[in-house]
Amino acid sequence: MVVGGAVALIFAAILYAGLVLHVNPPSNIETIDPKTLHLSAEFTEANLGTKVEAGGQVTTRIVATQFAFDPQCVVVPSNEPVTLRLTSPDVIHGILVTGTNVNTMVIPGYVSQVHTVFTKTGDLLMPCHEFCGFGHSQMWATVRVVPRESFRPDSDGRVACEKS
Amino acid sequence: MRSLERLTLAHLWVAFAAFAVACFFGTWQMWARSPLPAPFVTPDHYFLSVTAHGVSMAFVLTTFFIMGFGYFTAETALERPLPGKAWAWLGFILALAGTLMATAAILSGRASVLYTFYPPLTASPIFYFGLVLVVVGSWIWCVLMIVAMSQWKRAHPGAPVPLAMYATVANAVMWLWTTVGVAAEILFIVLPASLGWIDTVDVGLTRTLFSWTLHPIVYFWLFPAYIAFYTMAPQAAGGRLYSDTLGRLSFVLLLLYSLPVGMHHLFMDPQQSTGFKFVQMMLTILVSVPTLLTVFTIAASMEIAGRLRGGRGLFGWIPALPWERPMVLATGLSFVMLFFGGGGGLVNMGYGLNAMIHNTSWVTAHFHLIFGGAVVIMYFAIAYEIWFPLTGRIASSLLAQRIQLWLWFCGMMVMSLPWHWLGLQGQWRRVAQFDYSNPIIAAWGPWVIVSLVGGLLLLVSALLFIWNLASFRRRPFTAIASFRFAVAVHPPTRVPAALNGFGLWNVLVLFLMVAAYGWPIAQFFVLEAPQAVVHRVDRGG
Amino acid sequence: MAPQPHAADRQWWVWSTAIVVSFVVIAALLAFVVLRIGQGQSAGLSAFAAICRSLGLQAGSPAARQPSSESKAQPVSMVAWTPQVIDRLHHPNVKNGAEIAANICASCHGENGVSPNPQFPHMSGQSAFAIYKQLHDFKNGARVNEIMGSIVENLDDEQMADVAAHFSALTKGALDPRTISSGDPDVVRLVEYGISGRGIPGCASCHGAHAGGPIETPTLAGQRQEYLLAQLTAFASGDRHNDIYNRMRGIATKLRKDEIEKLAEYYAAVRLFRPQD
Amino acid sequence: MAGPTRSSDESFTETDLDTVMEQVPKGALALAGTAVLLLLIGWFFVYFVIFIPRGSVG
Repeated sequence: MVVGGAVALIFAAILYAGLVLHVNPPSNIETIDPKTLHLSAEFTEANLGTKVEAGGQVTTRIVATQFAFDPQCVVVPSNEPVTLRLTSPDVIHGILVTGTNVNTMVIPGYVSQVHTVFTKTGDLLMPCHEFCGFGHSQMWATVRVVPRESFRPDSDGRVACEKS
Repeated sequence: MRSLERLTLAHLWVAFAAFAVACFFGTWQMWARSPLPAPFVTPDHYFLSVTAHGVSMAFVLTTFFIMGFGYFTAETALERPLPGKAWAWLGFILALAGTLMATAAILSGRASVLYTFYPPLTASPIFYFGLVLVVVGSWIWCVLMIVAMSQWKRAHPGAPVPLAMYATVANAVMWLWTTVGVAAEILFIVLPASLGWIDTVDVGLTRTLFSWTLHPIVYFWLFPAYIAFYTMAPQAAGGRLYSDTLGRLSFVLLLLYSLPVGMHHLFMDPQQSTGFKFVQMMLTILVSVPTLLTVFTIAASMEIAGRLRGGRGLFGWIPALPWERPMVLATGLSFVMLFFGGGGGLVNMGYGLNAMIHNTSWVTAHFHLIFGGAVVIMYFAIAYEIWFPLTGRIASSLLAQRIQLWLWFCGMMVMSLPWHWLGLQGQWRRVAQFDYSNPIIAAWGPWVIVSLVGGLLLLVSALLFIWNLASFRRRPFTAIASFRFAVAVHPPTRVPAALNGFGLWNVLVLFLMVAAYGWPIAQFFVLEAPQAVVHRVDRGG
Repeated sequence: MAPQPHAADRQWWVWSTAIVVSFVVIAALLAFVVLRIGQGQSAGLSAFAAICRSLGLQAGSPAARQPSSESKAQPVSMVAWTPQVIDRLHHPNVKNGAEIAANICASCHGENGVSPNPQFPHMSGQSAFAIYKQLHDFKNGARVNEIMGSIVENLDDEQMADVAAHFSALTKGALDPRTISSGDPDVVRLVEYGISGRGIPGCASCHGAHAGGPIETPTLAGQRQEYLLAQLTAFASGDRHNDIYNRMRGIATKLRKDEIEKLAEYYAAVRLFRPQD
Repeated sequence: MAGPTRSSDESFTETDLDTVMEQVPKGALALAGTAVLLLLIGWFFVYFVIFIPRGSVG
C-alpha cells in the first residue's frame, strides 16, 4: 500500500507536468540527411543562429559538429517562447544549457527540437554533453539571454552575438 | 581443489583483476577532471582510460563474477554436480579471449569509443569481436544454468527449486533476452561498419537497439546482490528469510520489468516519440516495485535475526544485528547506497524531469551508487562469504574485511553525493578537463576535489579487497566445507508452477517487448531514416 | 489432488496476463490519447495531429506548433560524402589515377607527391578524402585558387577520386607518436589538448592518428610549412571558407598570429610515420 | 577469529522463532515506510524547488 501510494504520487506529478506544464522530452521525429546537411536550406551556414520568423516565432538553429557549435554564440530573448532546432552532420552530440531544463541529444539523421522559455538573463553555458571524439571537452557554446528590449532583429529578422 | 572450486575461482579472479585495474583508471580520471594538475592528461589518454574503466567494470567484472557465482550456486544450491563443466570452461576461455582482444584494442588506442560505443564513431573490429566473445561465453553460462535447473526439476518432480538457483536462472533467462538488442546492433550494423563492409549507419536504430540492452544489463549486474540479500544475508545475520515466495515474486518481476524499459535512456533522443517514451516511463515505475519488495523482505528477515538476538521495539532490532559480520555490514551499507542511488533514479525516470539531469554528473552519480556501490559491495561480501568453502581456508582478519567495506562505502558516498549537486549545476559527463577559468565552472572546483578524495578512498578499498582475498592463502588449509544458503521461516514444500519455472514469464516478456519496442524499432524501416557516415577511430587521419 | 495444482497454475496465467496487458493498455491510453489531447488542445493542434505526433507518425511535439523556415541553400562546399563517393575512393581506377598524377599533378606536386616548391603542398600520403574534397571545391569555386581552378576544370568526379586515391596510396600518413612530445610545450599543448577556455580543440582531435574526426580531415604531419601558414592565415581572415560549419575558420580566428606560425612550424617538422619504420 | 557463518550456527529453536514472528514485520514496515517517505520528500523537493522553476521544455 505504502509502495503503491508513493509510486502513484510520483506518477501524478509527472502527469501534471505533462498535462498542465506541457513538459515533454524532445521527441521530434523529423529526419534530415546528415551527409547533405550543408547543402540543405535550413541548416546552411548562413541560416544558422536566431531568427524571428514570420508570425513572430523565435527560432534558433544550431549545428553541432566535431568539435564546435555553429554558431558559437546565440542570442535569445527572455520570457518569450523560443524554439531551438539542432542537428549534426557527423556523429552523436548532445546539449544542455546550464541552469535550465534545456537538454537534448543531437543525433545525425534527425532534427532535435526544444521549445522553451528562458527566464533568467545573462550568458549561459551550452556544452556538448555526449562523447563525440577527442575534441569533446572543448566543445561548448554560449546562449546569451537578453531582455526583450535589447533583442533587436535586423531587417532579415536575424539576431547575432556582437563580436567581442 | 575440486573442479567446481577451480572453475569458480578462475572466474572470480579475472573479475577482480579487471576491477582493480579499472579502479586506477577511474581515480586518475577524477584527478584529470579536477582543478589540480594531473599527469598524462591528453584527450586520447583520457578517453582510452574511460573506455578501459567502463569495459572492465561493466563487462568484465560483472560477467565473470556472475558466471563464477552462478556455477557455484548451481552446484551448492542444487547439491548435485554441475552438468557440462567442459562447456563451462569453454565459456570461460571464450570470454577471457574476448576480454584480452578488447583490452588489446583499447590499449593500442584503436577503440576509444567508451563502453557504450555509440556509432557512427567506430573502433577496430578486434574490440567488437572481443565483446562478442564475452557475450558468447556468457550465453554458454545461461544455457548451463537452465539445463542444471531443468535436470534438477526432473529428478525432483514437484519440489520447489531452491531460491538461489531460481534467481540465478531468472538472471540467465533475462540475460538471454537482454543481449538480443546489442547482439543485433553489433552483428548487423557495428561489426559490418567496423570491417568496412558498410560506409553508413542508421544512428537512431543503433541507439534504440542499444537501449534495449542498456537497462536490463544493469539488472543482470544487480541480480547477484539480490541473491545475496535473499539467500545469504539472513543466514549471516543468524535468522531466516522472511518469505521465500516474496523472493520468487521479486525475481520474476525483475525479469519482467527490467526489459521493456530501456527507452528511458533515450528520453532526450529525437528519434523516438513522446508516446512510447511515456509508456516505457510507466513500465519503469514498475521496476521500483520488486526493489521496494526486496527492501521490505530483507528488512523483515533482518528483523527476525535482530529480535532473535534480543532486539526490542520498533527499531531496537537494528543495533542488535551482528554488524561485525561482513555480509551483514555489507547488506546494511548496500541498502543505504541503494536508497540514495534509487532516489536519484526516481528523478531520472521522470519523463520530463530527465531533461534536468540527462548526461550530467547526476547520472554518473546514480549508477555509481547503484552499481559501483550497492551492487559491488555485495560482490565483495559474496566473495568473503564463499572464499572459505572455495579454498578451505578461513579469513585471517574480519576486521580488515570490515574496514574495506566501510572504506568502499565512505568513498562511494563522498565521491558521488557531490556529483548530484554538480549535475544539477549542469556539470556534463565524459569530459577530460574543465575550464576552471570560467566563472560558472570555477564554483564546481572544490566539489570536484571532494569527489576526488572519495575516489582515492575507493582505490585504497579496492587494493585492500585484493589483499584480503590474497591473504586467505597465508592461512592453513582446514577443509572444504559445504555451503548452505539461508532458509525461509516456513520453507516451502510446494510452490505454484509459475514461481518454479519461467514459461509464463517468457510469454509475458515477449508481449511486453513487442508492445514497448515493436513500433519504435519497426519505424526505422518504415521511415527510411537517413544514414550517417561511419567515423573510424582506429586509423590515421 | 492432481488437477488442483493445475487449476492454480492456470489462475496464475490468467491473472498475470490480465494484469500485465491491462497495465499496458492503460499506459498506452494515457501516453497516446489522454495526455496528447490535453497537450494538443492548449497548443491549438487537432487531436488527430497530437496523437500522430505522440506516435512519431508526424514530426513535431504534441504540445507545440512546428516553426516554419524560409531560407535558400547557400552551401560553402558542394561535396557530400554519399556511399557512392566513399565507395569510389575505396575502389579507384588505379591506372587512371597514376596517369592523371603523372600528366597533370607531378609538375608542381612532385613525381611521388613530394612537392619541390615550398608554396605547394605535399600530396604523398595525404588522405584521399581530403584531396577529393579540395579538388571538388576548386572545381566548384568553393575554394579559390587560379592555378588549381583551371587545372581541375577538365576533371570529372571519378577522375578526381582516382587521383586522390592514387596519392593516398603512396604512403600511409599519420602523426608519429615518438616526435609528438618534442618542441615548444605551448604548441604541443595546443596540438594535443587545445585550450578549453578559448573553445579551441586540440589539433590532434581531428588531425591525430586515432582521431575519428570529420571524414575530410587532411593529414598535416610533414606538410610544407609555408603552405600550412598560408592556409591557417586564409582561414583566419575568411579568404578561405570551404570548411563546412566553420570547422577551421572557427578555430583559426581564435588563434594568435604567433600560434599560427608555431603550429605551421611544428607540423612541418613532425616526421611522417611509415609502418615499415 | 570468527569463521564464516554456517547453517549449523542456528542457535534458536522453532519456539523462539514463533515468538519473534509475532512482532515481525512491524519493524521492517516502519523502516521501509520511513525510507519510502524520505524518498518521496526528496523527490518532491527536487520537483518543486529545482525542476519546476527551471521552466517548461517540450
